Amino acid sequence: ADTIRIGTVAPKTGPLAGGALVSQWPNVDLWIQEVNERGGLKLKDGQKKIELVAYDDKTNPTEHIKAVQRLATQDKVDFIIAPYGTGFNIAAAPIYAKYDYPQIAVTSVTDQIGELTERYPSLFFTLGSTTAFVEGLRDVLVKLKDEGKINNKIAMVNVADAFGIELAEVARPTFEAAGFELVYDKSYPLGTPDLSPIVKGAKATDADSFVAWSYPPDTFGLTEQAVIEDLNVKVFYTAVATAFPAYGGKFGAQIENVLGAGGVNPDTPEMQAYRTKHEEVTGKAPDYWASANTYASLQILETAIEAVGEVNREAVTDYIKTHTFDTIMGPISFENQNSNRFWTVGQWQGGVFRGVVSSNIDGAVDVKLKDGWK
Amino acid sequence: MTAKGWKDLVLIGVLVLAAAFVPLVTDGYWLSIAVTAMMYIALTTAWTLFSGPTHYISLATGAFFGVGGYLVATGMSDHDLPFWLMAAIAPVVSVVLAALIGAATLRLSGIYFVIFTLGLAEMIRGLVSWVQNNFLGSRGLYVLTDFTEAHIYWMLLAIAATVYVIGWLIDRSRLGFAMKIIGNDEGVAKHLGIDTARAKVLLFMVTGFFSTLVGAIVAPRYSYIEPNQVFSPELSFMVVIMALLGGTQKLWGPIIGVIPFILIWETITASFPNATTLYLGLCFLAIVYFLPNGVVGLVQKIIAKGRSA
Amino acid sequence: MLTVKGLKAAYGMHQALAGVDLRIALGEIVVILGANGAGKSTLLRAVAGLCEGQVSGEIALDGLPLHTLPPEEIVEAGIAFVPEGRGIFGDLSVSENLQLGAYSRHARKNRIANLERVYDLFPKLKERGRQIARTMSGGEQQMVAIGRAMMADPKILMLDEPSLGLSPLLSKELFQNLSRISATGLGVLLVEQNAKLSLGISDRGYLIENGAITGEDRASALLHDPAVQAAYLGGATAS
Amino acid sequence: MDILISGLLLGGTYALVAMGLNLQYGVARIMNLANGETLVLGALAAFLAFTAISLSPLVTMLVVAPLSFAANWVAYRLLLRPLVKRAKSPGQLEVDSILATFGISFALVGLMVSIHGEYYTYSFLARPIEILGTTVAENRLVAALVAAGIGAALVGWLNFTRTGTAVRAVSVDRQAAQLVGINVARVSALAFALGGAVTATGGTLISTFITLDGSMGVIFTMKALIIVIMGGVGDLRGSIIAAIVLGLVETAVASLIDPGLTLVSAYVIFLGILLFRPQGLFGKRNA
Amino acid sequence: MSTGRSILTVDRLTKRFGGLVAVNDLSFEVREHEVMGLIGPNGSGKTTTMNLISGAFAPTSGTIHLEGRRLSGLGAHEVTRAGVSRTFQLVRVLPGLSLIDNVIAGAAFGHKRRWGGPAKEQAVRLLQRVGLGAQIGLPVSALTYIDQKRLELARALAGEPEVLLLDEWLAGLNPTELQEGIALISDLRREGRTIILVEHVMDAIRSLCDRCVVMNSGAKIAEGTPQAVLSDPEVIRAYLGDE
Ligand SMILES: Nc1ncnc2c1ncn2[C@@H]1O[C@H](COP(=O)(O)OP(=O)(O)OP(=O)(O)O)[C@@H](O)[C@H]1O
Ligand SMILES: Nc1ncnc2c1ncn2[C@@H]1O[C@H](COP(=O)(O)OP(=O)(O)OP(=O)(O)O)[C@@H](O)[C@H]1O
Ligand SMILES: [Mg+2]
Ligand SMILES: [Mg+2]
Repeated sequence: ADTIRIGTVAPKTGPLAGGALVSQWPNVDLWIQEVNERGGLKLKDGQKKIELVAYDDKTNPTEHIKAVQRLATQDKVDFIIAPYGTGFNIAAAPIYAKYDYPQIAVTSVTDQIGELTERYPSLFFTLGSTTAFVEGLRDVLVKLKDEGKINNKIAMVNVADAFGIELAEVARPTFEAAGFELVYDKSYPLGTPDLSPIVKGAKATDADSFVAWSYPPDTFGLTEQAVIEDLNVKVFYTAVATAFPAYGGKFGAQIENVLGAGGVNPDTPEMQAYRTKHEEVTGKAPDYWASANTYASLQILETAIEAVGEVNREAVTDYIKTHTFDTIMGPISFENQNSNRFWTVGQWQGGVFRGVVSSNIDGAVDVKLKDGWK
Repeated sequence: MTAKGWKDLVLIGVLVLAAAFVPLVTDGYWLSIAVTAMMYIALTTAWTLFSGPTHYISLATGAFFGVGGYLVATGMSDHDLPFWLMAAIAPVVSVVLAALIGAATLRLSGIYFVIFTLGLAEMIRGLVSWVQNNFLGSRGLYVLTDFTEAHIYWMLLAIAATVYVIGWLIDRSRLGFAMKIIGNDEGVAKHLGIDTARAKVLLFMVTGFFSTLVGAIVAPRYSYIEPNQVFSPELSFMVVIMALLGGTQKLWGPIIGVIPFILIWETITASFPNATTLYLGLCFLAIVYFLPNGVVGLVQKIIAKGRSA
Repeated sequence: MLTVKGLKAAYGMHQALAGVDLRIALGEIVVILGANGAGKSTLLRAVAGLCEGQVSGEIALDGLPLHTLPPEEIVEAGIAFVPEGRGIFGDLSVSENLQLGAYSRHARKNRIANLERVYDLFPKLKERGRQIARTMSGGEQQMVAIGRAMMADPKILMLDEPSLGLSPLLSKELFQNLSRISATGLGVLLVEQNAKLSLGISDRGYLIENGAITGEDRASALLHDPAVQAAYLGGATAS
Repeated sequence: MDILISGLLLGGTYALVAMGLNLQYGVARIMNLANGETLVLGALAAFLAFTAISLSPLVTMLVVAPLSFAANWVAYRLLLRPLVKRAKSPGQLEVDSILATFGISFALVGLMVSIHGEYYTYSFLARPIEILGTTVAENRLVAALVAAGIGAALVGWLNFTRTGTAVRAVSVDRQAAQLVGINVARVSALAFALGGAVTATGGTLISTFITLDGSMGVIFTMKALIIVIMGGVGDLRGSIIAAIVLGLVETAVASLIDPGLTLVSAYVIFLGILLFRPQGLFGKRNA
Repeated sequence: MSTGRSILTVDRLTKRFGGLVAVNDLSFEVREHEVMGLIGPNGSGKTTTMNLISGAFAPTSGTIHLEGRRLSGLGAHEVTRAGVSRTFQLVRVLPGLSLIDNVIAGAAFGHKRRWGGPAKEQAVRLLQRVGLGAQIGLPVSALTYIDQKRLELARALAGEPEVLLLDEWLAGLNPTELQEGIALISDLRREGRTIILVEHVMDAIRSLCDRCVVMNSGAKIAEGTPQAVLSDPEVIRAYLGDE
């Protein structure tokens, strides 16, 4: 064949679609367009353009499994881009493993990395573990506390769904061990229409830090409520979607110094080039976190395929395990199928969401205190 | 009627036997479709046990299914309990739950019952997540087992067959007859000496038991359980739609509703990856307008035509 | 004057009415007698525009053709119908039922007077104005139904077995009231099993069999017709 | 005080969600599972108009309402009326309308996702305002006020106008309504269309303070169903009161007990009400 | 004829609906093998009394006993099992079931239970008995009004009740059918059934009843043989109207 077929399954509808349409789909499109513009992937028997086979899993695991099976056994695609979301990556892992597809999971944060990579020899993680995620924030807080800039009280809330419960559960002992006191610690159900009681509750405490393990709709909601209630904390952290351009678009200058999950170093030439190209091709800016990771994961896949030079999935998997890759995020390599180069905490500074805590990536900026919501 | 009944049962027996060979001839895509279909067959048949004769459209499937998946997941990942133990406990929990709900909702009729059951899944999800968040704690609900798709398929097939046989037995029993009368006129049923409350609760419990069992068996397939997904209202609706599509007056209605549904669904998903949902919607509409009596109606019409020709 | 010409109605293959002709003048009471299943209800429903079957033929009220009109226009034109089973708003109160009876445009003008008339006829409805109609006894519901039809200020009032379930006293009263109503210039078309009482107040009667009119005469003549006595008055007076 | 005011505002939001469905289900007898999508469609319109040409959602609302009215009228006449005609029993209609509107809801989700798949989020009147010592968001206040306005207008219309009376009559008993000279088909279409207009209006307002996306309709459909049932099918006052009760209870639980229990408490209230009044607060037994 | 022992005892029965007293301190007895007529103006509480006996409603106060067993307070299904069957003022057949199944429904859960073969045989017998022998194969929806009433009666008989409640079973019949209906009920009486009959058809009351209880506004205003009560001036005033 003169093309190489690459498959992907991710949500276009359902609860996770909003996120996937920011972080996942545009990068897939961007990458394929770039590779094909270049003439395709360079293999031993010549350059091959990528033909994409994409399905919508509707954010439904049953659908997802079926669609991946379809890619593997019906469409018989040559490679598959990893799914969007922790649950989907884990649910699909047995299929990737069975047919030897390398699975470079991006939007997947779990504390079971060890067990999972042992079970599934072609599964790679790039975004770090739940614990690393929490510890990143802890480090920020500890630093500020030690500098005497904030008190040792935290108001913490979480969305009562898998991800939120998990993070809160890890955060409780982690924060306490670091000498913090959780003066407010509540959960709220997914899809809560009015978050004002929560913000009011947090405001009633004397905590200097507000931490929300939140999902996209409530990240927007909590921030808006905080503006309205004038929640006067020095550290304001919301999790998923804080790094979305739409977050900056909605709140403008009000969110200066808001902390959130993820981050990038936007100043490297590679990253600047990527962001420009992303806007040019997809018509919108990438987010300041998973977009870059997603794109980097595709670069890894691309490099490994070209290096192997043929559609030999096992060889590609082995290549990924043993090599270091040049990506827009800098060099990435895997140790026990897990990359330890990722950002955990970022902060809006001057209209850009910059990484403030990373694991092994340079370019972190200093954390600043939140100073009102003007 | 009895001879015909036995014929149905034998036919189903043959089908089950044939179905058992599916994983031997295919794995991969068609098997995963078969697993999905088998899951829905089990769920819709269980649904029909209760909702077919009573005409109560129950949207509680999601609640029971969720309890199954969720209990297995917490048991396994937070308390290191074995899968089989949890798969055995979960349905029992649901039976108790169904008895409570049944007792509480007896006075509700029609749409009030429908919406109540719809709310139920949400309520249980809310309660369960809250309890876990505040008292149990969880570092993620993983259901990592060595089951393959084929194992899950066979287990679901066994459940589906069991549900069918139970349904067949109930159909022939006085309980089944009582349910038919209740479906016709509940007030009359009482005056004929039927303890309508008991009959309804009993059947609701059976439905709950099997829906939960399916949830428990399917959990390893998802590997990672999110309450939001297992307690999904969409699942409840899907089951209703497939059952209605098949026709609820015959026990085998759901089976012949599910299979074409899944196939159409799959064809659309594969052919229109960018607008799957849109085309699925249009397809539902077409079905409603062109198949007014469900697939069973269509089949019966064809049979009738065949006979008269 | 209501005139019906060549009215046919069929439910699928089943011909329920096979070309019926009849007329009712204003101020006249006409009764239709017939066995069960003869097509009496079908006839009334067809006139009211509510028959589920396939209907053909001509119906006109004072020259205005009705068979082309939808049911609400037929009410507007001045036909009120009390069906078998009464058709009241079971979940509304008695007075709401009566108010809704006067929904059609022309009826709203005479609402107050008509309400007086109904309360005169059925004082109980006034007492029980706030009771939910469904909880009334069988006979009381019948009163609501008739009262509501009268609120529509009709030219022709059609009643399908109105005495069903009424006590002897109330049946008598009802029939007396019907003559009083018709005396105010209303045409009354009545379907009844109680042939004796209904012929007693009627001006004319039709006999219907298998969907066709088989006889028509003055009520007094029918009352003494031996064939009619055998079929419709037969045993009822004996025993 | 805090709780009372926040609760009332939330109740206003819920009323916006539920009033339309009550008209559609109570009167036209269509259990519209696409109700939530209608709402999200309103939100999408507000979002697009705001981000593209900075149009105030309050203006968009005035455009959306008649459009939605027209679209729902057409949908009723073309898609649902045939089902009503064909149905031999109320049960059959219920089944058919569940299937059909489920299909419509899928189609609408597909449509919306193809227009804009990401979150609909923007800032409009996201400013604090003090009422009686409580800080609330202006956008929520506006939504609640509009809800109150719509609710009052609808209740007045239903009770004091001829058409409104006809609508109520149809909701109680279609056959009886026909007997008194009401054009049931027209009134049903009217109620369905009006319900759609109210729902879409609600969507434009809600989008000012809740972040939505194309797939979120089902959440609103469910809330709306719960509220309609709690208040009693076919009685708008019931829905409004149920919405307020729900708003107050959720806010009280979130503030005084635990925000994690709001959802649970909402259903406990729902259950409790149904146990004592199986037909809902204002429901008629046979509806 | 009316010398049998008393089988059903209604004692000081009262039923209130909100402010309305539908049945007011009503007492009477029904003797074995008799047909007792329950008559009275519309809204006088006859159907309500039937509903109280059959367990559809619980009484506000007062008791009902069947052969010494207390019925008041039991659910409708328990009352039926104890031996009371009824028909409804507005017919309620089971449209989704065949004629035979409609009758079996009465046998399967009733006072004397039958199931399977015997129930079926009995159903056929009863259908013939009430005059539906020729219609056995038809769907219920094809039955005329009178035939539906017949079906309801067969269903009520299938459980072999001790006491049968007939609420305006004869209403809406034309004279010929009325004759058939009356004949059917007198057959039942001859068999030794105990029946409570609510009717507005005086011919039926006269020819069928051994005794009558007359109600007005929820209370008993007269009791005795049909001839006696129907000539009672109070009954004439409230119920019959002067001839
Ligand atoms: N909706 C319907 N569908 C099919 N057949 C019908 C329908 N309504 C009536 N019929 C049939 O049409 C015929 C005439 O019925 P109709 O109700 O007009 O008789 P009727 O004279 O009013 O009898 P009754 O005295 O029992 O009320 C009957 O054979 C009946 O079974
Ligand atoms: N569920 C109820 N709620 C309120 N009032 C009721 C209810 N059921 C009956 N009633 C009232 O109780 C009284 C007695 O009604 P019932 O039905 O027993 O009368 P009845 O003697 O059977 O009359 P009919 O001969 O007209 O059938 C009536 O005034 C009726 O309105
Ligand atoms: Mg008739
Ligand atoms: Mg009565």
